[in-house]
Amino acid sequence: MAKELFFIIVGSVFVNNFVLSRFLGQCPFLGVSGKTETAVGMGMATTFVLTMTAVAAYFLQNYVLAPFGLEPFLQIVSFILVIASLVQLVEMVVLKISPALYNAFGIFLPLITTNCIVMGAALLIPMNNYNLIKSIALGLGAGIGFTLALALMSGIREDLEFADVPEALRGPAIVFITAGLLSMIFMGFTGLVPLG
Amino acid sequence: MDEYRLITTSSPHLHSGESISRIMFSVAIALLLPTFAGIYFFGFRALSLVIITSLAAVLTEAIFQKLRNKPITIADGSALVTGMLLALNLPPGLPYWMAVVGAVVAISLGKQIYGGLGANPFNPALIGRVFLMITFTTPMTTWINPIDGMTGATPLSLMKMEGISTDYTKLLLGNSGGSLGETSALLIIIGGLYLIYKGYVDWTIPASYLGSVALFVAILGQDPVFHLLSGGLMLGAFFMATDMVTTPLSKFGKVIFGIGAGVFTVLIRVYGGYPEGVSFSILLMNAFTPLINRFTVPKIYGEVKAR
Amino acid sequence: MNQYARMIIVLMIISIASGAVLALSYEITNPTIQEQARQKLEQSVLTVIPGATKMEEIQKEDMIVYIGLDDEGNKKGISFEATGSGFNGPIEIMVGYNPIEGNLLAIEILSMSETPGLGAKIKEEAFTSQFKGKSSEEEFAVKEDVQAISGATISSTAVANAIKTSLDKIVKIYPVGGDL
Amino acid sequence: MMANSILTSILSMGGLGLVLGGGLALASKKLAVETDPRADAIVEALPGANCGACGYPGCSGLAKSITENKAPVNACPVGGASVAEKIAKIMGVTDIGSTDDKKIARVLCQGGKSEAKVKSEYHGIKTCKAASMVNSGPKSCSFACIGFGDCVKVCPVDAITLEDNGLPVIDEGKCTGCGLCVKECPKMVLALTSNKNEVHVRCRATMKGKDTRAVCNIGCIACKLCEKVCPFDAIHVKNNVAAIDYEKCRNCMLCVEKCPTKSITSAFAARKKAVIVEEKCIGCTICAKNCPVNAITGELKKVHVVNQDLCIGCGICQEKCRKDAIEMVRNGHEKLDECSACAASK
Amino acid sequence: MQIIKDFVNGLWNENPIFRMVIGICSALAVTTAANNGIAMGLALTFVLTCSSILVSLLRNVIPSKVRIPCYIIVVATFTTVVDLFMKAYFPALYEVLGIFIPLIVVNCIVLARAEAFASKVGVARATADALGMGLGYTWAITLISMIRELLGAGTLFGYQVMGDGFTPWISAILPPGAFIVMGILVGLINMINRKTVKDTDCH
Amino acid sequence: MLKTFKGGIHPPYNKNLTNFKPIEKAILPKKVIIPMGMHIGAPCEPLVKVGDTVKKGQKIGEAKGFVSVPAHASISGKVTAVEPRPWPGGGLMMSVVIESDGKDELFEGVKPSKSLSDLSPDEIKNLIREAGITGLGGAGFPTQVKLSPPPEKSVDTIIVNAAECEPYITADHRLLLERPDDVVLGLEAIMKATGVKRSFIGIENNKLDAVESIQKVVQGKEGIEVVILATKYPQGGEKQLIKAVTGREVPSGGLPMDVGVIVNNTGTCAAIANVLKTGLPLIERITTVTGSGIREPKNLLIRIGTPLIDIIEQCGGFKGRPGKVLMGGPMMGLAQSQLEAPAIKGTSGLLVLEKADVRLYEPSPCIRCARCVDVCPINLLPTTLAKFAEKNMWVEAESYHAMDCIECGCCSFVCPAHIPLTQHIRIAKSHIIALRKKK
Repeated sequence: MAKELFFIIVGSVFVNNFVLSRFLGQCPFLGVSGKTETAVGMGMATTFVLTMTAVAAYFLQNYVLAPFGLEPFLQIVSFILVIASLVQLVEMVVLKISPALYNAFGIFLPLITTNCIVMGAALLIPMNNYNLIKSIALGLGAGIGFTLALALMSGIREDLEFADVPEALRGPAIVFITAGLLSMIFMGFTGLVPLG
Repeated sequence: MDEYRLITTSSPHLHSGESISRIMFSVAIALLLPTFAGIYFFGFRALSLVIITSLAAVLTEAIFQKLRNKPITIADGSALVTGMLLALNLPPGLPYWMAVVGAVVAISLGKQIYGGLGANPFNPALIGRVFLMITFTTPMTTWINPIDGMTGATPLSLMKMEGISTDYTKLLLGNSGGSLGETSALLIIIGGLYLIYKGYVDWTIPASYLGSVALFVAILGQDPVFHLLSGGLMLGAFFMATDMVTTPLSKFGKVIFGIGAGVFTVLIRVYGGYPEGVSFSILLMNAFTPLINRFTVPKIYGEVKAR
Repeated sequence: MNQYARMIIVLMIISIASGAVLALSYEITNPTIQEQARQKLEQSVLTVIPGATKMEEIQKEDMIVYIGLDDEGNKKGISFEATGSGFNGPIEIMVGYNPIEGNLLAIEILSMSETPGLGAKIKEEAFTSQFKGKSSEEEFAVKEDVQAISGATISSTAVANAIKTSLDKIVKIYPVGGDL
Repeated sequence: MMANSILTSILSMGGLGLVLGGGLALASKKLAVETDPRADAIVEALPGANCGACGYPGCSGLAKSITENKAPVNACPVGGASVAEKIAKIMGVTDIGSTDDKKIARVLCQGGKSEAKVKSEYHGIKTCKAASMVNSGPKSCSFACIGFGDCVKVCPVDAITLEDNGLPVIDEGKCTGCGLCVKECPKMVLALTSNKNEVHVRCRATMKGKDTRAVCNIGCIACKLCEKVCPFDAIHVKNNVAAIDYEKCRNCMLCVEKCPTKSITSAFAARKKAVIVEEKCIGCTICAKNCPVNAITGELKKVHVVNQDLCIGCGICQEKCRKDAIEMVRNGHEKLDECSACAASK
Repeated sequence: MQIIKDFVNGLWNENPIFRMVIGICSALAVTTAANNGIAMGLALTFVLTCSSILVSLLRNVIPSKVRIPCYIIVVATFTTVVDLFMKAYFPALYEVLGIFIPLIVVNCIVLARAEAFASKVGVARATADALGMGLGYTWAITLISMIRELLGAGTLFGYQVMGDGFTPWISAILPPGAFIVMGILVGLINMINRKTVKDTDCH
Repeated sequence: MLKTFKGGIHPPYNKNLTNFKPIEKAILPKKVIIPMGMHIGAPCEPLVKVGDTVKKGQKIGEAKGFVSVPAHASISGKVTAVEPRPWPGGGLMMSVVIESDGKDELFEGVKPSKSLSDLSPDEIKNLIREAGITGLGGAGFPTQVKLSPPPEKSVDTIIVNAAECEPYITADHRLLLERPDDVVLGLEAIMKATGVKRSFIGIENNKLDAVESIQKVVQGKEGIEVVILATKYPQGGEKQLIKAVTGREVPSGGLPMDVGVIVNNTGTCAAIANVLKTGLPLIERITTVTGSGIREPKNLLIRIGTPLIDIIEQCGGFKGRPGKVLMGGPMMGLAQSQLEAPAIKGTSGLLVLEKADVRLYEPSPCIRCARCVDVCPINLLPTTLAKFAEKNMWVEAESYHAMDCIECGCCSFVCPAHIPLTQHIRIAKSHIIALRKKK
């Protein structure tokens, strides 16, 4: 079991990184990878929400949708609503309990609703028949993978501020190509752990 | 008074006389050693591969700069070094056109799109190699035995797939299967030591890289000497992990870089899908370099501890 | 109208409408979806059991076994699913087996996500056909019993191992030479 | 079966909607965050160049400060009167302060490559700031414009260009008077003055006349001719350099004519001239009496005439005329800086 | 006239993929073959158009405080419909597009158009805009997938195009290929755009 | 192990042009220009006006404020101008121009003081201030201010900076060889004025003859120790010297007195001795005139205010076409363009490089080789700072400690890309100071 959990986490951080290999969470990956501070803040906020979502998705799937046979047609709608309200809830709770924390990553929370990494992870849970612990591992792994990709990209982009990048490539283009190279590098991890 | 006009500049008014081209050509000279080994073992094909990739690299650089209306700086030798390094990382039997693709990718995607020398986040030669690796996997993993010219496996894949070890003298001298320039550990070490002696390579990276590989391999119960001498580790540790542009600035950062590269190399070699992980690990640490730089800002003279 | 009441009501109406639309479209599509899935399954079962035109699904211990029947209702062989862990994710294989003679009939890769151009070649005839006629007693060792795809040893091994593992289970249920 | 599934889904969705709606309603009541809609409106109204000339971090920073009454509605120097008016409307303020007095940056040096002597050959970072820190710059006159164009780079509206002789030229139409260039210039050869002022002393060299002459052939040599010619006591030589008292200057441009080194400049071709509206003139002679250059002649109760050659366009006559019978008319075009192609296409 | 403008807008000026660079997850993930690109594009166009129409119709009914949940429900509903129908009638395609069909629900393009455009204008304009955006998305990802398929497999829409001697560039259909092709295309389109801007420039 | 510090470089020293040449007295200048601000701090107020006659040693500029020293006439003659004049710092500086009467008459008020043993600490400090003594190393910090630390700082060590790490310059070297007694007397005066009992004289090991010379004088004197230092630039940097000699690190943004140290230059000590012995204020100093562009390199004892061109002419004039004239050494010296500017108190050397010897480089992109990082004696990241400076990122530059840069020039010296790192950092510093002032 512990091994499997390890595999799930390593798998979603390195081998099949959610951003660089599964193509989830591209918008924030492009949008908030400009500065390392914001990138890490966004990454942590997303990791938190992802873990919460994994739990919620697990319970929703196994105790509401599946037993009542609603899964095939209410899954999407219920997941997205749960994510949206969860994000809202987290925002309120964080604001209430720690304004400092809210200032640190509260601004990212509204962006997370439409981050498809959250929805993607939620959908993967029933698809892979994960139990609760594995679901949490997946959420955590996805979040860490997202944070890692974001942090690496932000470091490179901060350095690129000083570089004479061809004008046409400035902005998203160079980020895409760099992401491609990163993704290429991450392919070195293939086969590191059994997947699936 | 008017017959001459004095020159004013900001101090200092002396310079060591060091220049980028001098550094690059020194590296190129050091690279000649493993190149000779490659030519010795793999013959004319090795020589022609080196020449073709170097030419392709230099030409790509010139064309790219021409298109951007920037001064053409191929004379600084950096594209030449990239081309040579790439060639040394290729299997001797690779079709020429693939080698050219590798060189073009190395210079364009690996370097010029970031604005050229000094701005590239990743080692261009390795980008070229890894690109070829995932694009033309089969030709990139078809190795030639130096002695009989037959296809065979590298010492590392022999080890990984069949658990067969290769003896040290073979590895040291270079008459084993592998990339053009990676087989002779001895010549690579000599070239590397030359660069360290000249001060163009910081010893901390090779030391921490090789040291950590040996240590982790030993922990995992495999033969550290075999792992040090086989595969592209020596070439990587002395010539690619030490690429100034893509490695951290501070000594401490360099040590972290070396250890990180070592850990990932061992991980991929021992557990991963690929038999060799040097290129991937160095590139991965390249990606980490900006973050390492950020968190290893040296403590300055007289920095007061937090009050 | 109180604005809060309005918020609740509007949201509720939209939710209900959405629920209705979804349920309706589910009812419309569900039979087709089920049919599609069944057809696909049958298709692959019939592929791996030559001569079979119909299939029967039975549960034996913890394995689901599909029995292939010809037009006359003769049992031509059984098939089962094997799952292996490949380079990039799970590999699902449908295996056709003849318990009487104790050898494989054919295999088909149902799903996989191996590297295109490399590991993905396990799907190709050149690879799958070599399992045909292999005895359940063989070890399926890659490079010896099974020719691996060059550059994709892991994928090849994954397939071979997956088949061997499931086959060993099946052999316990249907001993070689036994009845179908 | 079918009805059943529809029913369950409707029920569950309806429930979800109820819970969500209720929750949101409750939340919006309890946790209402007051975002000031005025701030957004102000951001819309601002030019959005984020130039920072106002001293706040970007346009949104200024908007926030305005809503908090920490900044005046006319705090945006770039937007000028029209923006101030819009913001005032948003804020519900009527007193918007004086904004018609638009400021424009002026270059107060004419020591270009061909005019000012160069004392040394500077090598190094090619910015004015860097050059000014090495031996006080390469030009012999330590007040001279260095000419690497730091002001050009800093201008948020691209109003400054570097001329061939190495001096910046300001497009007065584009200049918003944000003053960033003034702050940037290490030699302080840029200054903000009102757009009403047309005459400028374009030299800041405080050396003695002969020393100035030795380093620059277009610098102020403190000869005081301008002082003597000025009918309004508006120009004085202080610290070896002429300075205009803009309170008194009437843009008559006499000093410009007189200046032997041409260090005082104005758009001389566009000098104003007084013109008497014949229908209105009652021949009161007040204008003639007040004209400092005796350019108006005419008999009592008869229409007066302005001698256009003598008139200096000071506008005193216009002010004095009780019948509003004098107009100030410009000679040339007011502006010639619009791109002719653009003008043609309009 | 306005309607045509709205329609064309999404095709080029504000092309969601190449110009605004939003909703690119699926543009990267499913573009391994040209067929997939078209299918994904049409699926998204359907959801986008239906949601935009509905949001536009309901724009005066929905209170602003609950507008986002409402939009989400609307979008999710149409997404599920597409999901179900695809599963039923195009099972092969469905399998390839996989998780990215349900993920239309969080595709920035859909919500962004609903929030920024459809909720402010009439049905006709909303429809034109949604169609433009959807087709803009479709052609963009079809182009990407064509390039990737051609390089990576030597085929186009499944038909062999390259000669027998062609060695497929496998990396093109691997994740790195997606990013790199995307990056280069965005760069090229930037270049074209800048050139046209320069030509119309005054000086 | 020789004492030294971390980082630093080994530039070509070229000291053998002048290190064997005895100090030579310069001929009396016809005209001197005395700038009113030859020191850090507020410039002096001129006390004379055009037409006044002044005598050697007469005070002609009154110090304004605490961190300031008076200025004195260095020759006798007539004041011909009181106006801004070019000076070596660049630009114009209010100066008093004196036309010599050729008599070189001493001002009546100049008299030797009481012997050192009879002077109280405050009297010594006052003497130093009134004599207009500033640090003669180049920066020109008023010495008396240095010697008056606030009561809460307990100073326990005096260091005489005799490292003279600047290439070419040999003024201190010659001083140590020819007048070691003066150096030690000045040091003793400083020790008495501050009440410090322990002192070191730090000399680089490329001047072992100087060590020998001073060792003879120091022998038997309590509390004075000669420390031999490794030859490495910038060994004579105040912070580096303190680190090498005492092992202490001056805190960032702090002063040597924060770690209980006062550093004085060799020349300063000799100047103090001169005041005690003759009463003559600081009106002359030793300057090394050297370089490939000078016909006869010399160590000259010149009057403060002598126009640079006069000094050059006394050394045989230019050899070949002059390219650069530097006031000070090649590492930290200021490039001059107007040779009518005068020598000032901080003019330790005058280096003339022939045009052919001046190498100018076009910078190429940084390859992050980190050589600048390795040589920076402060352990800064010069390349990062330069990048920030290029992008006007002053706040970031400040957070990477730009203000701690001592502008020694090591980074620019080693940069293979020829990036003017030091200049970039200097610009960043000036911007940071401006920003700080704003706040």
